[in-house]
Amino acid sequence: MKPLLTVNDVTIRFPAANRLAARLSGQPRFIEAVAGVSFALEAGKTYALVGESGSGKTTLARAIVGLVPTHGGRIEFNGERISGLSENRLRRVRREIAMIFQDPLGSLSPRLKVRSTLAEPFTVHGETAGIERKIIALLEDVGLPAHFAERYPHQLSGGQARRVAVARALALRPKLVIADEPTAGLDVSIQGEVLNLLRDLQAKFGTTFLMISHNLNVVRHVADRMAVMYLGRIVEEGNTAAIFAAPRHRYTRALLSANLKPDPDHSAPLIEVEGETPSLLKRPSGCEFHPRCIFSLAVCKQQAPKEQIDAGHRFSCHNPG
Amino acid sequence: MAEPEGLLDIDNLSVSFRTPRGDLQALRNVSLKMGKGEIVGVIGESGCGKSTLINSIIGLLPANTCALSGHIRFAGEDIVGMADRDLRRLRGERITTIFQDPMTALNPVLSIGTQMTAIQYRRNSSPREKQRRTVEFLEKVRMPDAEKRLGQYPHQFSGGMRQRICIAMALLTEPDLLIADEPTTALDATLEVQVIRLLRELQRDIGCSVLFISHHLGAVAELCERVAIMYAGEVVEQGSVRDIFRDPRHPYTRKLLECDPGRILELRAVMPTIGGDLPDLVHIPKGCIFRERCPDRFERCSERPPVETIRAGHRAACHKARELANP
Amino acid sequence: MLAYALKRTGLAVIITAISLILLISMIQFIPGDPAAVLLGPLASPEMRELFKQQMGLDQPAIIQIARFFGRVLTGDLGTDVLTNRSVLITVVEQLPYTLALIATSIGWSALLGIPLGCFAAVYRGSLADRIVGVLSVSSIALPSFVVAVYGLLLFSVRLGWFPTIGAGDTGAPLDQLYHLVLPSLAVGLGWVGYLARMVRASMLEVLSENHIRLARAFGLQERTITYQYALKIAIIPTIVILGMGVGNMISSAVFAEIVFARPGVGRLIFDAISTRNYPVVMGAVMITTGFYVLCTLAADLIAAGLDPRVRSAL
Amino acid sequence: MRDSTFGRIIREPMGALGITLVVLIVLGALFAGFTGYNPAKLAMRERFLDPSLSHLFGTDHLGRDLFTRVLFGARIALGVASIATSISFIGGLLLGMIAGYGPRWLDSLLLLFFDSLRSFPTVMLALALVTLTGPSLGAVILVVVLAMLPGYARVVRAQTMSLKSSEFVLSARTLGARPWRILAIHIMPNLSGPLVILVSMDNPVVITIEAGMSFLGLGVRPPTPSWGSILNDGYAFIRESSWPAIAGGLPIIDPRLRRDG
Repeated sequence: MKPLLTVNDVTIRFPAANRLAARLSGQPRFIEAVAGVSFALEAGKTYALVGESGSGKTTLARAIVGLVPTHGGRIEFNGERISGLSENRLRRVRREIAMIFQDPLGSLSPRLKVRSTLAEPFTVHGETAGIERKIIALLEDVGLPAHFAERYPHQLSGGQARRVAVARALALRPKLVIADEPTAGLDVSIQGEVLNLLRDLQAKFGTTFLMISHNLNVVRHVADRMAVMYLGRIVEEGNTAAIFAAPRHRYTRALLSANLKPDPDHSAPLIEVEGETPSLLKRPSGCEFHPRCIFSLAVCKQQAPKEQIDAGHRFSCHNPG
Repeated sequence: MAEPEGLLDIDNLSVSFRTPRGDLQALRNVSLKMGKGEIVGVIGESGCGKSTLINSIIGLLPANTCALSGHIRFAGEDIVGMADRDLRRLRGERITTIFQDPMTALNPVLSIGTQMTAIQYRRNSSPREKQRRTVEFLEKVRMPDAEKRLGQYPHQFSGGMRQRICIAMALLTEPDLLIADEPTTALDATLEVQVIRLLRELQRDIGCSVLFISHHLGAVAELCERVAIMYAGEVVEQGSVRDIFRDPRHPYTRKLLECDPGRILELRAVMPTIGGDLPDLVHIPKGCIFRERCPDRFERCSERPPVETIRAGHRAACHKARELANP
Repeated sequence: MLAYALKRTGLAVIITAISLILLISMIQFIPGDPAAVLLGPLASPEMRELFKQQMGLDQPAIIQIARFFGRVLTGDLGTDVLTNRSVLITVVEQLPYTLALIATSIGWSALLGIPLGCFAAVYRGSLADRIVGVLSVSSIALPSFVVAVYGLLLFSVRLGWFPTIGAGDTGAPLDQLYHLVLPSLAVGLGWVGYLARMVRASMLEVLSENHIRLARAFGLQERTITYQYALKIAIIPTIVILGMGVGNMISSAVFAEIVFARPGVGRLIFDAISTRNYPVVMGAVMITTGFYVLCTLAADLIAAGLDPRVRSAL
Repeated sequence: MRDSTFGRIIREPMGALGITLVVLIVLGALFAGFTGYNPAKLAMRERFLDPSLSHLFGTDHLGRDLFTRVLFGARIALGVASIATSISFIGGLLLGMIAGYGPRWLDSLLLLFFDSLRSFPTVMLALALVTLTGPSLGAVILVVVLAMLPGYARVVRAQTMSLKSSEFVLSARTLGARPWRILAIHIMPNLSGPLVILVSMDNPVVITIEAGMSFLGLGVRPPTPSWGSILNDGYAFIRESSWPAIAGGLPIIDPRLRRDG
């Protein structure tokens, strides 16, 4: 089966905040927020990008929808190159790829009623026939009563705003939906509602999801496959169940061990990670995780590990678990 | 010497704020006791009154507070109604606080050395002694090159380091009570574990009590001995962490635990949820505060539920508290 | 800091250059014949042609601008039409009077306005805050030329307390100071209220920040919090505003110099207009504009130096 | 929401005073022709009269009724203010949005242009300009626009840039909305409110520029009455009578008495 989305060796660079200062101090003038990332998404499935702050997962997602330019590699959607397209040529693809942003309230235009927000995808793509009926149907799809169309964003709760954002993303029945931290900032009791909603819609419309999250507990339940990112690279990729059962990269293991269990009798295992994520301006040598890794070997400092593949499970580590 | 082991005794505390829509009853009849050297967690979702609870204890309620009743006895003295001067004597000396966001909690134009020395103004020690103590505590929170970094400013530290500085500041005066307001929420998971471990080590070292406020059940289970569950301005259940996590008696606690994906061991397609919304705290409904969203509600829930004692130290405010045992 | 300073200074140079280009190309943009305006309706066509040639107005705009920059870089701002002296010298002679007026005005208005603003912010909502509010709003209400005329009317004409004209005898500092009182009142009065309000606003913003809450939770005294923790941050935008205020004060000084018949750059330009002494007008406008750009540059650099976030960056 | 803002202004004593004065000035400008005097007609026998029932503010050095002249001056002040403010508002909004949303080079270029314009002290700009054009109402309006527009454009630009990276604008972009649609529907409604407040707060400044230029003889030509020229006449004859100076100064002060903090 051909994948719906393939990301092939994609690199994304940003200019360093102060270029003059960078030049004076001899620091690099660019940071690589995403450095040579490859993965493929199967249609109808949910794929998760996991990583901590600064891992480049949000940047990568934004590059896929064309909000951020790429500097290398290739992104293909449905077998067609979509990286490096002009805004005009991208517009057609944008019917097929929708994005749900992190901040439920912030992603809704504050001066527009829910009605206008939901009408926007149709108006933009010139499908204004029966728009009123479509809006009501969308609200119904996400479990909101029709009178919510008259509300302004500030009159919605966090969960309701999230539902409206989901409704807008699904308005044109896109093939791919990218959800950036869909549960971040929501209470546990509402997290479940949003996840259920996304799953229902996937079952109903066969939508493919690319989910960005730092919450491993959520990822374990919803994703079919996942990739773990560190400093803009994928360090481990594979079947979600396989990775949770037997993580190979030391960073993945550390991440899993840091996932505190809500169980008083379950004491967290030994911490397998030290310190903090280094700055992208000063990438460590060799394996970029080595300064924080308690299992690091001499070779880790000098040589970047090669990617190994083991039954569809990829990882780059000199001393895998 | 009435209660030698008691440090903090919050008794029937109620707080209301004036808003344009009417008086918002942020806390209602909250009672919570803490012993010396104890680590108590407070769990609650947004809008449950956690911040109001903290602000009441440190006497920094906002200007629109319109009603404050009950008692907060700290080492025998009542904080409610205490004069500002006396309150300030407690704050930063016997009660210290760590706030949620380390990125904004430190003054950007003062070096960390200055800020940490400034809070020792009550001590009669020499400047050199104060600096020595500052370095000692920065080393305790594992700040590398502590002495060299005294002259640096907050923006020169990472988020995790800033939170360590905040912890060092909070423990510098060897307080009796440390209030930690979601200290790990803004941090990455790998840092969260480090900070929690650090907090527990230092707490053992110094012997203070810790009031740990969080919405992260895992963090509470890892760190605390006792826990109180708050919902919409009330403490609905409290007890030892083991009792609450193993045998929750209030339907809200049960639901909350059920919803946490970290507790759901087998994979499932449909995630559990608590339906409905928080009640309006300006127009409080009669009876049980959780009634509208409760799966176990029955007629008697329109009356205010009594606080039932399940076992020593385990109390739940529910009519069915005795019946709702785990199988 | 070094990178910031270099960047900011470079920007100031570019801005000065562009504003000079704008200034001289005004002649091109403005409809009508500048020669006719400058020489008056009685001038003959030949006189106009001669004038244009003298001023280089018959050349294409690009050449005019290039020539002009060449001259400015060598310090040649042209010749005074009436006296045949160098415009630069004419203007520089008048500059100290204007600078003294502006410096005095900034000084007294900052000394009064900044503490007032702090006071109002710390005792927010109190009677004192309201009084400061009313005072600051009503002093903002006062444009310099109205204050100047009213001050002249009340203190000089009616009460006779202060002199009406001139800058005082040269070499007699006290007399000069005496002559400065009313003009600097006119120039500075509106600034007291403006500054008080800006300082109050930025103090209130800082006082509501998280780190102030933490400082309070550590039981620090309000005095320490206000002056060490809050004012140190709130003063930074105030300094930038003071720098921009110089422009406003240069404008006000023109009025004060005219009303009190003081010597100064403002008066020089005003007189030059009535005698159609175009090179003097342009030269004086250029120098004051350059001075203003320099003041905003200095204020920005000082503000950056006070902020460790900028200072410690390269 | 508008109502509550208005209500709050009214409840503040200074605000109520400010609004009353503004209303008075507008009414004065409307009914300036009904005082029974011609603002420009000379009456040399009635020079320097003190205020009385027939001459509310007294008369000036040419025997003209000062009250009538002040009311006609309100027409000039309000006329200049409304024309110049509208131009600055629209220009600032458009240029600011272009700078904030457009490509980087255009932004840098426009920013340099705004900052260069702002680097002239206002009166200096006026003096340099009027030397070339001669005094006129058009020159006054041009000076006001040149003085106000760059500031508005800068504010709009800063706001536009922060809105540009907000999630609701990004999500409109991912839907495929074109730039003009994003600017008109998502960005402009969030800009115009704050800008209206800013512009209305600047109204007194605009009136001051007009009065100041007329005071220097760079604005309207006599005998048309402007508050600035009335004040200047008063200044010229300050030793003969105080009233012309007082009458010219008062109206320049009063529209600024409004609460905005």
